[in-house]
Amino acid sequence: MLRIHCPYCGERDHEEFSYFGDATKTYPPLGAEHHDAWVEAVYPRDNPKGEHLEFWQHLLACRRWLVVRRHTVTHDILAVMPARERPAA
Amino acid sequence: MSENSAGTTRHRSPFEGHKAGARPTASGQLGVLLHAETLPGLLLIATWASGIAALRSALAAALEVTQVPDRTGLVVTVPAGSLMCTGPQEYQLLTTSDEGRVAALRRHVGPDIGSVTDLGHARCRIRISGARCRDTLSKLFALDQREAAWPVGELRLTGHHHVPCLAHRRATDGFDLYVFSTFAFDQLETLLDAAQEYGVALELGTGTTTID
Amino acid sequence: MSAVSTHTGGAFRIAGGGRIDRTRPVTLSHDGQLLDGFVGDTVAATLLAHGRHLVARSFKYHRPRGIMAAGVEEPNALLTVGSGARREPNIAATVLELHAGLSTRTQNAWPSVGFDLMAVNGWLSPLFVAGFYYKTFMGPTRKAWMFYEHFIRKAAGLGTASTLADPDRYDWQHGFTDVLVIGAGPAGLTAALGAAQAGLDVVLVEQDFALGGSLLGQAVDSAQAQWLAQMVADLQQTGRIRILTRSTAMGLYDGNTVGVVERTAPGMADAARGIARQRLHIVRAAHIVMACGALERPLVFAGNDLPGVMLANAVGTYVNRFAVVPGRRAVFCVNNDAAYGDAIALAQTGATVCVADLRPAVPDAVLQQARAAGVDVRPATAVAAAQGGQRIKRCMLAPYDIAQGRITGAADAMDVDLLAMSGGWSPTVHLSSHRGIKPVYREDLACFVPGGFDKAQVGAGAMVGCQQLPDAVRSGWDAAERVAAGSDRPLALQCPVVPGASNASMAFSAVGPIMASRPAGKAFVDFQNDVAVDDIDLAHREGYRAVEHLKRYTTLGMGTDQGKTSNLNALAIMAARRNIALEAVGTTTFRPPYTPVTIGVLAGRSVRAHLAAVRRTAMHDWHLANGGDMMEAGAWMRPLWYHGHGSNLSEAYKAEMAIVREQVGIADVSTLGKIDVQGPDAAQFLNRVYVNGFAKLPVGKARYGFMLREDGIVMDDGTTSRVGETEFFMTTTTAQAAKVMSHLEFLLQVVWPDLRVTVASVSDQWAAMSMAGPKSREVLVTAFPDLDCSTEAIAHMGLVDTVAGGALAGIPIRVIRLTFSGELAYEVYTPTLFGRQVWEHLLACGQAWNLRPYGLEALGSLRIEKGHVVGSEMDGRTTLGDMGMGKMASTIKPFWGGALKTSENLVREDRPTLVGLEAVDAREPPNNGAILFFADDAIKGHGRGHVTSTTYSQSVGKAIALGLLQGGLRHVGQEVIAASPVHGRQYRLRVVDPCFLDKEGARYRV
Amino acid sequence: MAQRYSAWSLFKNALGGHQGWERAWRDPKPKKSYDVVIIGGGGHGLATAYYLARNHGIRKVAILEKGFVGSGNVGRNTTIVRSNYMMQENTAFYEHSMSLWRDLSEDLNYNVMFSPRGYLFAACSQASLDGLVRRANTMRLNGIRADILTREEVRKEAPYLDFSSQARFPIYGGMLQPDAGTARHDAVAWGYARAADQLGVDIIQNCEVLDYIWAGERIVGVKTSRGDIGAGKVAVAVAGHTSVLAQKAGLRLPIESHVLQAFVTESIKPVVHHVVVWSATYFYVSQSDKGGLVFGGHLDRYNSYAQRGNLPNVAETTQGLTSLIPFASRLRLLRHWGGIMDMTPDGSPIITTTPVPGLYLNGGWCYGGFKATPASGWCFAHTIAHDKSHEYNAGFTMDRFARGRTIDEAGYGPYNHLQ
Repeated sequence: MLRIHCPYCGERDHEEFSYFGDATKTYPPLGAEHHDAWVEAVYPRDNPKGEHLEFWQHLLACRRWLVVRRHTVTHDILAVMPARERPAA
Repeated sequence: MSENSAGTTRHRSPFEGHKAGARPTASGQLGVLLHAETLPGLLLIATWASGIAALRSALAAALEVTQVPDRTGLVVTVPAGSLMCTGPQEYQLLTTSDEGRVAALRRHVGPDIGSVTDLGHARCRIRISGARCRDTLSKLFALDQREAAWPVGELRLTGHHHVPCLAHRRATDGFDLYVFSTFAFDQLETLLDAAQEYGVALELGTGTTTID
Repeated sequence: MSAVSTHTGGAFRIAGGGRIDRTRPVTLSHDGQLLDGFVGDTVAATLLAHGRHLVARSFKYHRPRGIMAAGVEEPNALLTVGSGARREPNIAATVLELHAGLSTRTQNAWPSVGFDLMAVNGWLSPLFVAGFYYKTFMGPTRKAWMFYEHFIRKAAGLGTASTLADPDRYDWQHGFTDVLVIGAGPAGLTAALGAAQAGLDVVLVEQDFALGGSLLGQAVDSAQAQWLAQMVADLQQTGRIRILTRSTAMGLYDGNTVGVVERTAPGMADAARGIARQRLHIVRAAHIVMACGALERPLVFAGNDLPGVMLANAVGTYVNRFAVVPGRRAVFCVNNDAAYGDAIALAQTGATVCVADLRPAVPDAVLQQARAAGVDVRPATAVAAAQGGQRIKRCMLAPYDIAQGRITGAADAMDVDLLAMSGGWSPTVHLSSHRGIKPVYREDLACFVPGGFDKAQVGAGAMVGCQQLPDAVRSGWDAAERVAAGSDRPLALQCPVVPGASNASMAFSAVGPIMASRPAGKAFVDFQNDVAVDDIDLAHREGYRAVEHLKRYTTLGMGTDQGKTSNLNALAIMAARRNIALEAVGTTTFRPPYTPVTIGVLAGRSVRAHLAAVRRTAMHDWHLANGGDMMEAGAWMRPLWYHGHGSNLSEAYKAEMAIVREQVGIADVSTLGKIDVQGPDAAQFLNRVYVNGFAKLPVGKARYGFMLREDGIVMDDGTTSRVGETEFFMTTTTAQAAKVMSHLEFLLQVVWPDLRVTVASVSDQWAAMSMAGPKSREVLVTAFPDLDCSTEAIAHMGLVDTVAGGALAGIPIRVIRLTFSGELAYEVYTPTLFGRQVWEHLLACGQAWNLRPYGLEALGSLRIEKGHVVGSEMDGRTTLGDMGMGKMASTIKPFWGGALKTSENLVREDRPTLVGLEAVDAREPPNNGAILFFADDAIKGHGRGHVTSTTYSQSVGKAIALGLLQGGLRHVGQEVIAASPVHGRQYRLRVVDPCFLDKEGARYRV
Repeated sequence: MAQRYSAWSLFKNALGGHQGWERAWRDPKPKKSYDVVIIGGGGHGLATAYYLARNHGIRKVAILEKGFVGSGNVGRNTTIVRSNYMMQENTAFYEHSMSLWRDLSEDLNYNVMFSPRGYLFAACSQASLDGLVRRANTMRLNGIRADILTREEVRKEAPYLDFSSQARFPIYGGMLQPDAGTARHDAVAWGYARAADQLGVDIIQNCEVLDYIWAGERIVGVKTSRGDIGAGKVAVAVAGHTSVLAQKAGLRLPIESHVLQAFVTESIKPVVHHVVVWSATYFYVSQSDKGGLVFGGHLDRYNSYAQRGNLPNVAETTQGLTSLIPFASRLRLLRHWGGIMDMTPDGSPIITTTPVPGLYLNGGWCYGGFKATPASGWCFAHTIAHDKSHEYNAGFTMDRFARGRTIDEAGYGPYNHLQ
C-alpha cells in the first residue's frame, strides 16, 4: 500500500487517491497557434527510473490535486505538496 | 434550503425500505447501534486559494465564532450548528435550516469572498455507536482509529469501495457518518452487513433530527 | 462416530503427553473411514496415529507418497477437504486442524491411493523427463497439440474443485499498529513482549493455532515448554498485544503494509450470521519485526520420497506435540546436532533409533545424550537409498565422506519403518524478499538469510540465522529494543532468560548433500512436482542453468508448497554441476503469498452483488413499484422501459415514444452529473472549458456546450445555465459526471489557480425529471399554478427558480426549458429528498393528458430521431467535427483542447462524420456496430464507417439509424450498405440528415 | 546438423538416459562487431533475430540480454494470444501474428503449445455488447473468425460463470474468437532462442548495455558490461525499459512504465476451457495445462519499474474473478507477480526507424506484447533490414501522436495509465 501523506487529511492509502501521471508538464497557452507546444505537453515524458514527480488527486477525501515525488523502483514517497506549489520544471 | 415542519414530514428518506429493529447475535449481544436519518441542513462554503483569509473572517462574523477552524478535520460548535473544516478552502456548516440561513451567510460571504452551496439533501447521516462500532468501521475504512491519531471531536474524509464518506468522531465509540444521499441506502446496507456478526440494532430517523 | 470410551486416538498414540486435549475426542472421516483423534491434532497427526503413511500420489508419476513434514512446507500429503460447494482440493494434512465433522479424501489417484492405475506414468517416467513436452507433440498436423493437450490437461491438475458458488463469506479488517510481530516462536514472543512492555501497541501473528513455533516440538514437560507457557502468560498480562493465531502474514507490501490472513477457528464461521470464514487484516505498521523461523531441508537420495521418509523435526513434533509415534524402527540421516533432539524424543517412546550422521565426528555432548537415550550413532554414514513399496521397508547405509560429498564404500541394509532426514535448516526469508530485497548466502551457516530489511523493519531468530535458542530470544529482545528506540520508548524490563539446551538448538549446516552423484533410482528434489536429480542434470545439460530457467524448465518449486523444501537443494545441485558457489547461482524470486491464500479472502466483501455500490435516484423505488425494468447504468439503476406500456421492450418503448410525441411523458434524469460553478471568474472559466462561448450567457438562460480532452477529442456535452451573475448550474452526461468533475478541479487547482472559481458536485442534491411532449406546458401549469409558464416567462433554454405552493408548499423547484426529444420539454429539478413527491405530483397533475413515465430506450430513440449524439457517438475517438458540431467551436476565444483539435489527422476531409441513415427496404433497424460501405464497395476490410445508434421511428415510419460515415453529409441521398456479418445481415440504407424530425424546431419553439 | 526434437528423438534419448541432448542454444563470447545488435533477449528481440536471419539472410546478429533469455515480460504474462482488433492499423498486424502462431511449433521445432481454445469476452451491458458487435463485424470483414453470443450461448460455453441473480452486472452476451487462445510463454522465448541460435545468431546473456557508441550523428555500437560491441544497426526491444534506452540516445518517448500484475492459483482438474474476459471490471482468466487458473486485470495505475504488485489491485482483480466465477472464491492463490509495461497514450505499440541513424525501436506494447511476439519480430526485422516499415506496422510510428493519428482501440484518450 502506498501511504500518501495528504497535506490536509494526513497519511492515507493510495487507494483514496486517483493518479494522473507526469507532474513536470506545464500547459502552454490555449489556442491553435500553440499546437506543437501542446504536443510536447501532452505526449512525451521522461518516465524516469528513479524519482518521479506525479499528480494525484485525493479523490475520496478533500479532492485536492497534489503533486507527489515518488521513487519508481522503491515506491518510497519522498514529498507531497499541493499541486499549486509544485516546483517549476 | 427551506424546511418547515410540514416540509420535514414530506421528506422521503433514502433509508426507507430498511427495517428498524434489533438483530442480536446468537448469544444476545448487540455490539453496534445504528441510527440513520436525513439532515436538517448542510451548507458548503468554499473559496479559492487567494480567498481563504477573507472567508475565515467572514465566517467568524457570520457565525459569531472567534476561532474559525483552520485545519481539515477540525469541527467547532457555533450558534447556528457545527462548522466543519473539510478542506483547505472549504467548510461545511451543519445547521438547523431556517429560511434565512443562506441569505444570512450570503450577507457576509459575498460572491467575491466565496461560494455557498446547499447540500442539505445531498447528504444523510448514519450515526454508529456501540462497543463494536470501531471493529465495524475498520472493515470498511482504512483509518487509524486510535485516539492519538483521531481525537474525539475531529472528522475524517474517507471512503469505502470508491464511495466517499465523511466521518465525525463524537466519542471513543461513537461516529457520525455523512454519506451521499444516492448511496445512502446501499451504505446502510453495507454497515448492517458488516455489523451483523457483532449484533446490530437499527433506528431510522425522521429528518427532524437536531444537529448536536 | 466411535464412542469416547473406545476413543484411543489411534494405535500409534502415546499414552501420555503431547499438546492434544484428550478430554475432547474428535473423529475424522478419511476416505469414508472413521479415525479417532483429539482436539489439538492435525489431520496428519491423526493419520499417523492410525499408522496411515500412504496418503497421496505424486503429481506426474503417481508415486506413493506419505507425510513428510509437520507444517506448511509439506509437499506430499495433500487431501481434498469437505464436499459439495465447500469441497476444497490440495489442502496439506499437516496444517489441517482436526475438528468435529471434518471429512477428507485422498486425491489425484484412481481408483485409490492404494492401487492407482495412473501409476503407469511411473513406468513411462524415462520419457516424462523435464520439458519432454517441448520436444514432441508437434505433428502431424497443426491441430496435433490440441489433441495431445486434451489428455495432458486431464492428467495434470491435482484435486478436483467444486464448481458451485462458494457459500461462505470473507471479510477485511484495516489495521494500524506501532509494531507488527510476525511469528510467535521464541524470538517473536520475546520481541512482542519487549515492545508491549515499552508501551507500544503490538499485533502478534502466528500461522499455527498454537503459539510457540519451534518450542511446540519440545516435550511438554521440558524447561523450554514451561518457559513458553510463562511467556504467553506475560504477553497477555501487558494488555497491549493483539494476538492473531491461525493467521498467516501472506505478503509484505509497500508502505510497511502486511496482508495477514486469519482463518476462523474450525466450526465458528457462519455466513448466515455474518461470521466470515477467513478475514484479511491489512496491517499498516510503524515497525515490523519478522521472526519467521526456518525450515528443515530434506536430503536427496534414491527413494527419498517413500511414505515413511520424514523430516527429522517432523518426527520430533509428532512425538512431542501430538503424542504420536510415526515409526518404531527408525534411521535418522542428519548433518547437524539439532536433529538429535528429535531422534532422542523418538527413542524415548521405545522405538529403535539409529542416527546416520554425515559428519565424520559428532560433538561429545550430543553423542553422550544420544547414547544415553539408547540411540545408535554412526558418524560418517549416509543413506545411499531407501527401499519399499507403499512404505519404506529398508534403507541402505553406507560410509560417506562429507568433504568429497560421496559414498566411499559398500552399503548394507537395515530394515526400518521410518527414515528421518535433516539436511540443515533454511531461514524463512520469503517475507523479507517480497519487496525485492534478495536474500544473501552465508557460507558460515550454509543458508540464505535476508539480504537486509527496509527501514522500520527488523528480523529476529532463526530467520536471521540464530542457531541456539538463547540467541534467538536475545535477537528478539534486540529487535524490540530497536523498535522501541525508533519510537523513543526505552525498553522497560530485562530480556527474559530462556533455558538453553543443545537439543533445542537449530543447527545450520552444510546444505543437504546428494548421497550419490548419480543415484540408483529416482532421488527427488521437488517432491510435489516430481522433479528428480536427473531432471536437474538434464536442465543443466541443455543449458537451462540460470536459476529461473531451471525452475521454469523443470517446474521446480511451482507446486502448492512453493518449493519450501526443494529450492535450496536444487540450487546446491545446480551449483555443483556448474562448479560455482551456491551464492552465484542465486535464488528464484520469492513472491507473495507465503502460503496459498483463499481467493475469497483477498476479494473480501465487495464481490458479486456487492461488486459495486448501487446508486439510487429519489424515484428508484417508484420505478420498481411501477413496472420499471431496471438496467445498470454505471453505479446507477435506471428504468429501461415500463411493463405497463407493453409486453416487451420493443412494444413498450414505441408506446412510450408515442406518448411523448403525441401528449406528454416524464423521465427520471436524476443521474445527470450536476455541478455548481460559482465565483467572480466563473463565466471566464466556462469560456475556457467549453468550445463555445459562455461569458455572455444571460442570467436565467441555459446553453448547450461541448468540452474537449486535451488531445482535441470530445470529452463530454451538456447544458449549463447561468443562475446568477457569478453562479452557474452545469449538467454533464451520466457516464462522464465523475470525470468532468475531476477535470474541472484539475484546471482550477493546477492549470489556472488564479481563477476565483469554486466547483461543487450537486448531483446528490438535485432530483431531476424531464417532462416532454406537446402537453408538457399544460402539466407544468397545473402542477405549479403560481408559476408563469408562458413562453415569455420561460422561453426555450430559459431557467426559473421558484418555490412551489399548494400541496408542495415550500419545496424549491428549478425549471429549465430544454429538449432532448425535440418536443416542448421542461427539466424539473427539486432537492433530492422531495424528488419522489414532486415526481408523483407531476404524474397526478398530468393525468388529464395521460402523462406517463418513459424509460431509457424511449429516451434514446427519441434523441436518435433528433440526431442528438451520446456516448455511442462520442466514443473517445471522435471530434467535434465528426459530430457535425464543428461550427459550435468559437473562433474568437481559445478553449481547452483547441490546440490539438487542429492536428492533421483530426481535420481530415474524409473522416467518418455523423449522418442519419434510413432503411430503404427492411423494417427492422440495422444492428449497432454494423459496418458501412458505399454501394459499389466490396464488402470487406474496415469499410467507410459504422452504425452507432439505431431504432424504429414511428414518426418517420422507418427503421432509422445514426452512423459515422466517411465524407458524412456530402453523401446525403446516396445509398450505403450496413454489413453485420455476425448477424448474417446486410442492409441498404439511405444517407439523410441526422435530424429526422422537425429540423427547424417548430415542435419545441411553441 | 543441429539436433531435431521429435517423439522419436525423445524415445531414442530416453534409452540413453537422456545423456545425448545438446544445449538448446550456445553460450558464445561477444564478437567485435555484428551487422545488427539487438538489445533485449525477450520474446520480441529473439523473434526479431530469428526473422532477420530467416527472412532477410542477416545472420551476423547478436542479442544482448542483461539477465537471462526470457527474463522479461515474455516469462511474466498471462499467455493470451488473440487478434480481436478493430482499428485499421491493428487488424492486419495481429492477424499476421496469429498466422505465424499457428505454425510456430513446426517452424521453430519447439513445442510452444499454441492452443487455440477460444477467447470468450463476456459483456455486461448493452453498450459493451454493441461495442463487441462492431469489433466482431470488423474482424469478420477482415477474414478473422468471430461470433456474437447471446447470454444463453455464453452460458453454454462457460456454465460456471455467474448467471445467478447475485450478479451485480449480469452477462448480456458476448463475443467468441474461436481461433484465439494461449501459448506456453517460456517455450516461445526458448524456441526462438534455439532457432535463432541454429541460424547463427549469438545470444549473449548477462550482458547489460550501458551506452551507445556514436560516430557523429550515427550510432555504430554499444558499450556493454562485457565490453564494446560494434554494430551496423542497433535495435532496441526492451519493452518496459524502452524509455531508459531511448533516453541514452536522446529520445523522449510518449511512454510510461507501469506494473501489470499476474496471478496463478493452485492446480485443479480442468474446468475453464477458454480464455475468459469480462468487461465489468476489466478481467481475464484461463486455465493452464498444469491446472492453475492464470488471471489478471488492470495496471496498478502508477509509474513503476518495480516488478511487484500492490494490494489494492490484488483485491480488485480477485473481486473480478470471484464475481465472474463464483466457485473460484474457494480456490487458493499460489503466486502473484508483476511485469513492467511500456504504456503508450493510445494503447498501441511502436515499431519504427528513429530520427537517430542506426537506431531502431520496438516498444510501447502495453498489455499486448505476448500475442504480438511473432509479428513484432517479423515486422521489426523487416524494418531493420529495409530501413522502412512493413505495411503491417506502418501505423506504429512515433509521430502519430503529433499528427492526431493515434490508434486508440479503447478510446480512453492520452492517459497512459488508463489504457
